[in-house]
Amino acid sequence: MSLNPVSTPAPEQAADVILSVNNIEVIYDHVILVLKGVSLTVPKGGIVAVLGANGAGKTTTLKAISNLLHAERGEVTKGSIEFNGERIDRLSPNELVRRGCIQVMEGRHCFGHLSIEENLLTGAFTRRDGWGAVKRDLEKVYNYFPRLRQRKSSQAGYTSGGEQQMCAIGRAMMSKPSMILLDEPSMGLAPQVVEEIFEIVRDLNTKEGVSFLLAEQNTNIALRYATYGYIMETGRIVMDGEASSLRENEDVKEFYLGVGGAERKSFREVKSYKRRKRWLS
Amino acid sequence: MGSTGGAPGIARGSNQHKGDVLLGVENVSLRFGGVKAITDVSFDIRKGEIRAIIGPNGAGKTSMLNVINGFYNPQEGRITFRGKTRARMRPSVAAAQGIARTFQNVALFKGMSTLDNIMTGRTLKMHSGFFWQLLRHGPALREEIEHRRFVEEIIDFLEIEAIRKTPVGRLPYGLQKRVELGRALAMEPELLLLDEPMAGMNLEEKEDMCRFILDVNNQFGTTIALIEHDIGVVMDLSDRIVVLEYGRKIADGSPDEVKNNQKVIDAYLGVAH
Amino acid sequence: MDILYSIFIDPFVQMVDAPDLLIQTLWEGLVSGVLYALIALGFVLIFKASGVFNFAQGIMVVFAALTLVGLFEIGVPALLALVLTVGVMYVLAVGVERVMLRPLVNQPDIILFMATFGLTYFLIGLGELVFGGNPKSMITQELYLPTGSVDFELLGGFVSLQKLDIAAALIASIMVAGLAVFFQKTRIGRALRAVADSHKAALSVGISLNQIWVIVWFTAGVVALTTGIMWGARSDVSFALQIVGLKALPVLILGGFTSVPGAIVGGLIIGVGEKLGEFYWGPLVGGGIESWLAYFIALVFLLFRPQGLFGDKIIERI
Amino acid sequence: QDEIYVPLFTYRTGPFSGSGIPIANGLHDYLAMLNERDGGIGGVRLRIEECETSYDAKKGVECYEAVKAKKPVIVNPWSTGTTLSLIPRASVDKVPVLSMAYGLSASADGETFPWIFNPPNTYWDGMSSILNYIGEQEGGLENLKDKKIGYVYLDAGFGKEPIPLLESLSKEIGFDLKLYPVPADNMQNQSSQWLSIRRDKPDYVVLFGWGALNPTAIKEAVKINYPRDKLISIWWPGEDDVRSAGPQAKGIKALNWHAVGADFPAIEDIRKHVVDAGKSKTDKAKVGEVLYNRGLYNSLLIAEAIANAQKITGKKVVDGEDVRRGLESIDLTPERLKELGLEGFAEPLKLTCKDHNGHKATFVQEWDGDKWVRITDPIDPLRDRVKPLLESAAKEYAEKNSGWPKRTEACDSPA
Amino acid sequence: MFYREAGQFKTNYADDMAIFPILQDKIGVAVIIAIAFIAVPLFGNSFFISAVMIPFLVYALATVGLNLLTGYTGLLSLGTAGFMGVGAFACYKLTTAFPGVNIIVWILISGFFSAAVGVFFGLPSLRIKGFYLAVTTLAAQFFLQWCFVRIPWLTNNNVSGAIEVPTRTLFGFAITGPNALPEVRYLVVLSIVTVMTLAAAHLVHGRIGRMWMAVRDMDIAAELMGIKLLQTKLLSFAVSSFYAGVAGALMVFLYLGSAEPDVFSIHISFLILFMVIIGGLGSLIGSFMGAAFIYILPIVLRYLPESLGFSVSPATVEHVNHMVIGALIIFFLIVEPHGLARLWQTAKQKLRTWPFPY
Ligand SMILES: Nc1ncnc2c1ncn2[C@@H]1O[C@H](COP(=O)(O)OP(=O)(O)OP(=O)(O)O)[C@@H](O)[C@H]1O
Ligand SMILES: Nc1ncnc2c1ncn2[C@@H]1O[C@H](COP(=O)(O)OP(=O)(O)OP(=O)(O)O)[C@@H](O)[C@H]1O
Ligand SMILES: CC(C)C[C@H](N)C(=O)O
Ligand SMILES: [Mg+2]
Ligand SMILES: [Mg+2]
Repeated sequence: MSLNPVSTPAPEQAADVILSVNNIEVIYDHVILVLKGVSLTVPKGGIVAVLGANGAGKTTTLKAISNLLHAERGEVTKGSIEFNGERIDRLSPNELVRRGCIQVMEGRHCFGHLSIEENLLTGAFTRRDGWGAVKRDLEKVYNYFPRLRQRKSSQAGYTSGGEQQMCAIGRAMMSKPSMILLDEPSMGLAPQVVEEIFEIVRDLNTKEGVSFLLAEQNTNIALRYATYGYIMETGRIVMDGEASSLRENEDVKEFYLGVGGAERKSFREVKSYKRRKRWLS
Repeated sequence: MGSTGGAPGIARGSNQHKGDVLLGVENVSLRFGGVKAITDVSFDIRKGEIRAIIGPNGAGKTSMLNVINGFYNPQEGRITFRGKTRARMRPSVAAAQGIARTFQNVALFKGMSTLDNIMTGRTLKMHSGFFWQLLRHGPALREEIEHRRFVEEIIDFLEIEAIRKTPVGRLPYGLQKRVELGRALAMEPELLLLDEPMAGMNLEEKEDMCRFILDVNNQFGTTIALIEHDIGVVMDLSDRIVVLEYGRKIADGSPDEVKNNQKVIDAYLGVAH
Repeated sequence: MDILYSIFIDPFVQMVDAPDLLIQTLWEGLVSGVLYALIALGFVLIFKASGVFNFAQGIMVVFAALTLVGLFEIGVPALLALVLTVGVMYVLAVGVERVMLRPLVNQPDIILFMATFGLTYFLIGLGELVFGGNPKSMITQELYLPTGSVDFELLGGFVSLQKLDIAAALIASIMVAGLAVFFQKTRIGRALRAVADSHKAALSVGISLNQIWVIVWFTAGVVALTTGIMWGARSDVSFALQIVGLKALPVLILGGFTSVPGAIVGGLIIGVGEKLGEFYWGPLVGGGIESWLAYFIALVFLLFRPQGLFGDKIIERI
Repeated sequence: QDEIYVPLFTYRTGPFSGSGIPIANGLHDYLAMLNERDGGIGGVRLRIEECETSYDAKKGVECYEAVKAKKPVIVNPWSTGTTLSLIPRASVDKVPVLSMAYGLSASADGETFPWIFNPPNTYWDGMSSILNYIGEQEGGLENLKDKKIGYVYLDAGFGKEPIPLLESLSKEIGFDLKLYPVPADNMQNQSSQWLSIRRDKPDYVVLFGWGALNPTAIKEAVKINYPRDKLISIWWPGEDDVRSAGPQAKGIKALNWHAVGADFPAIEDIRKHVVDAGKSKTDKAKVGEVLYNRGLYNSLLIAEAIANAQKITGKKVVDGEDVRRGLESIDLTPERLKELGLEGFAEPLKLTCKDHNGHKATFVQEWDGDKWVRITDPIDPLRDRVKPLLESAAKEYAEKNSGWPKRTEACDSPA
Repeated sequence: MFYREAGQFKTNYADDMAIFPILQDKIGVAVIIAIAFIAVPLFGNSFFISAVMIPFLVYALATVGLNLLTGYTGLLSLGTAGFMGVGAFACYKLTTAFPGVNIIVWILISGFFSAAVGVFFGLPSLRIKGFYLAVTTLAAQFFLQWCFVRIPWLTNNNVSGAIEVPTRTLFGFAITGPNALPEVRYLVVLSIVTVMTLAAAHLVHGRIGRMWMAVRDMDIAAELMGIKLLQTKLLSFAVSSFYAGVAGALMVFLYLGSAEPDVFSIHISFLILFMVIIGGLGSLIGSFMGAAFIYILPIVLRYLPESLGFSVSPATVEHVNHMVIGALIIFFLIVEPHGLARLWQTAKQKLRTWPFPY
């Protein structure tokens, strides 16, 4: 069981690595240091999960990759990010999307005034392969999310939380990406839908070879679908390993899977003295 | 009432008998143009219980809460709160009557610090006059301090001392949810509506959140209506559960009844948990 | 009693007595409406496409017109000057995007609004530095704009329509039609609206804000140039014109910040409304009510439609 | 070394720059010429400094505060608005204010306003001269009875100034008066005013405009095709204002009291020493245009006042106090004008302690398509009518402002 | 190193809630006030005092007022100048009608008039939001300005339509009118501004301030928490316009000394709004910084060349001036969109952690 307490690039040979983040450091507002040297890699066709408590820096990491940081007055001050072997830290987000790396942001962010369908179409903005292809993918998205088809002409702003989440993911799919950064896809979704979404993730991954980097709180499910996992605490990667091995790890069980010992214990039993045990960070 | 999980003082007696109906929803229907958000739903919430509302996305859960605290006015149906029946009312009135809530997509006051956010929860309870406010002396100052004390208790209780003065805009999602809970608690509500309080939290944090909810419920006997997609949480915490689908009520009962209700399994749970 | 008469009866009596004047007034109203609308159109374009409330539109009008005339005065043939000016507006657009918008991406509207004020100041300074403060007269003939007027007898009076105004009206309507289609139907149009909704989200789906912004600011620049020519031909090309730019505000608000047709309709309503008001009711209170009438008209409409006549509905959702 | 500080309030920017620029050039160039040619006045160089007001009362006051510290011997606000704000301060700060043919008409009364000068005529004189002229056209003032006179004006201190006079005269003579105010921020958008004119069909229209108001008004007049020869303006429209309305503007009339054109020795000197030496901002063609000469006339008065002051006090470097006296003893005889190289440039002018204005006659000039040509002999203002009004206005002003100082300043030229 | 709250423990909530919780800030403010009250009048020349400091303070006050409305309550207003005008004319009418009463009293009372007007034009704010709200305030602006021009009664039928400030005294010193010494006028203005700013600080740190900010940040949530939107917004309008009114009265009575109606033109409204934004929405110190930036900077730029001995024509200076200011505005927004105040805070933040980068 491979457990590297100190984070080192995952054990793939650089060749089939699609994304690699090397020891980046992120600062917001020139003063708030959030990422303190984060490194991770995503193999081609892999599904990699970043787990961690609130404020660990998952979202920040994803934004750093997709270059959405400067829109939040944050910046990568150290380290490098490579996509398909090329440095991308200076690329504009749209260039990145054109190259096939797109992010689904935490907390929906649909275009409230556009209809669901228009929202999906904006996803295809960078595509040049003609209306026919776009139309086909639109159909595909609708098949993945039938609910969206029902609401396709209503303004996104008025759809339910979950519907918006689906819309956001569908929109990303419309850009024919080779890699999707998913930030908390399960948030606010009904369990079924969560399953569905992860199934979809797996489909896209197997059928169309899309690689995924997902930040997820729902460790349980994340580790079921992911091939490899990183665990973050306050801006550092504190441990990483094969999903399977992580699932077996005692601490992970205790703090993320909630299967302390044999079977999952009731939330009512939670004792208030049970305080957070942290990895050194 | 230290930081060790005790709930803020001013316990409103422990009326633990989950007897009399606190809130009644009768045949409520809500439409937005063509969209039927809620169709003819009735259920009740009893004093001191934790009442869960679950259902697939777009089922009308949030809308239901919006109806309960008067943000949406249903086309049909009546709401009875503490014996008073009404068809429509302004949200501010609902708040004054003791209904507080948290929101699905965090609705904190982004520009303000955690402390101020929670202090706003006390607004309804502060009365010092405008001119005292100008001087920030006498009553005004005394009031400020007194309520600050109360808020500090909530802050301890929720274990967010560290971010007391941080602008909430910068907090990670999970903490924001916690602050929002604090803000609602500051209103010392009779009925607390929680819209997916645990969305985007990892297990550990969910556990904390559960603890808070339970404590609130026990210590004040605050009645709680809970929307949550984490079935584990729902089953463990709630006394009774309403299940909505496409705006209709498809089940209502104790966790066990609901858990084994085939309709619910098909519509929502999928693989039985 | 007397009062009531002069308010509620007399004006209409006048209208009936001198229908030619009524028509003339309406026409004047329509024309200034069109011109307001042209300015408003510039605002709308930029607002719709980037959520930026472009305070500088008024000055861009002056700037464009001045450049045109200025170039002509140093001996550039009129049509070439026109082309060059379009070029200048393009450079301006690129400059604005590079220097101002790009660093301010995803900032609150009010901040971008403020930035455009900075731009205004800058353009005023630049314009006066280069072209001097003294007013210039628009090169109407050289641009083959019609002059003179078509007058015709009508119900015992005569109505005279300036050929220029007619031209203005035509050009304006063509522009508006074109732009309206562009926004609703094209892929770029959709992207524009997306950007207006949320910079962040637009970025995340790979819409290139930079490209979009250059496009709209350039278009707005061209609109500004047209406006400048028209206004300039009516009075003079001077920085005083920028004040007229303010009139675009009620128009916008009435039509809805986000609606191209709204701009034109709003413009017409305001134009006609204020001219009628000033002409028939103004004298009762010593005239000059034009200065505020427009805003009250807009206000009244807003009370019924808070998002303006054609504006996107304001989404209130929790 | 010694100098005399003469600040010039000018506006080369903003909506009024159209009129402000030629004025500013005229003002500056004459004084500059004195410096270049004679090394100043009485051997003392003039320190000429412009302060940009963009015809904004607030900025004007700011300019005043700015220059006050440097002990100016005289200020020329070039805005009725600013003048009004300076009137009360002048006596306190001991700075004479020269508001040449603008500002508060009542300030012509030297007894009440020892520090304010507005020669050679007040707006009231101007207005009454215009009426007088119209009267002549109609064969006698009395024939104005039941005529309609429209008044198009900049809706500010300036345009309002003559209204009381107009009203009392319209009562007295019996013409009916139509007011068409043009708000400053609507100057370029006058269609409704002129529509109303088209409706009311006034027999004459009097224009009190400045800056962008003038060209727009004239364009509109042409547009509604109002008889040009019945449109008579106060003395502020320049050549450009009319020119931009094209050939149809031919026939428009305006008052004036000084020559147009550049063939005067003094102006030759300006050409030689200033313009050609590249020390001026004016473009050569505009030297001698009406507003340029207007500015020049203003500077002429300044220079004259300083010279007098030096004579009276025997000092070389004079201060505001002295220049006030200098102004009160201004006496521009034809000879003196000749001496100054401006023979026949304007009517003689004599100011006294009582009369800070002169209430001079003016003449009417007509736009012949590309220049102003004088078409009448001097036309007197209706002095007998204006005088009493002015005096009462002055009194009223003093009363309104409780504690208005009685005149204590000595008098060198008891008229 | 020296700017630390380290070791300054708050032993009770009162201290912790104080307006300047950090000692160094307390000292800083004290020093500034001392300079303002003592050094400036002693050493400033009349130009500096009466053409720079007095108007600066007046604008700052108006800016504070607008900041309460726009910065704290999130309601955009372009009517500030109009409300200032109301204050000014009210004060003029009052003091000419009852010369006996002390002018200071009238100046303050005139604030209530503009407050009333403000509330009236604030009414639509419940329904109309964001930039759209600008229209109501614009209507106010232009309508009021029109009234000042059109209603002779306001100017006591003054021929020129302008108002002349009569001389009024306080403790035997003339504080208005031509013979009032700049120093005296300055001190009066300064005192009023200081007191009113303090009051504003109290408001925004208390219940009312929080209600305002809640409405600003998310009015729906605020309403769901029992905050009555209309009352809150109107209160904000009232207070804000009160400040504007007083500022207007000060502007005419202690700065200009006389006023044409167009003193209160839309441009002033814009200027003040921009002072708010540049200074920092929702920051009182920011209001002062903003006022300084927008008002004083141009003056400095205007007189800089000549003081450096260049003789540039004032027109050119003016033009370059415009360009520089425009560029600076954009520059500062880029550096710190939240305004000079925030810039200052970040600086302090750095100071705190100095010498370590973060
Ligand atoms: N715009 C910002 N300005 C300042 N600090 C920020 C900003 N955004 C995030 N942070 C800080 O960065 C840290 C990491 O935030 P981030 O959102 O990446 O955490 P996260 O792991 O995504 O949390 P969650 O699981 O709740 O989404 C948090 O402590 C937060 O306070
Ligand atoms: N203001 C509104 N205007 C129009 N439609 C609305 C509005 N609010 C809600 N709806 C519609 O009503 C339905 C119920 O929405 P609601 O937000 O209550 O779902 P929900 O149960 O909360 O779903 P989720 O669990 O995803 O939050 C959805 O289809 C939504 O599109
Ligand atoms: C001073 C004048 C030349 C300008 C304008 N006519 C006024 O009186 O204000
Ligand atoms: Mg996150
Ligand atoms: Mg919901």
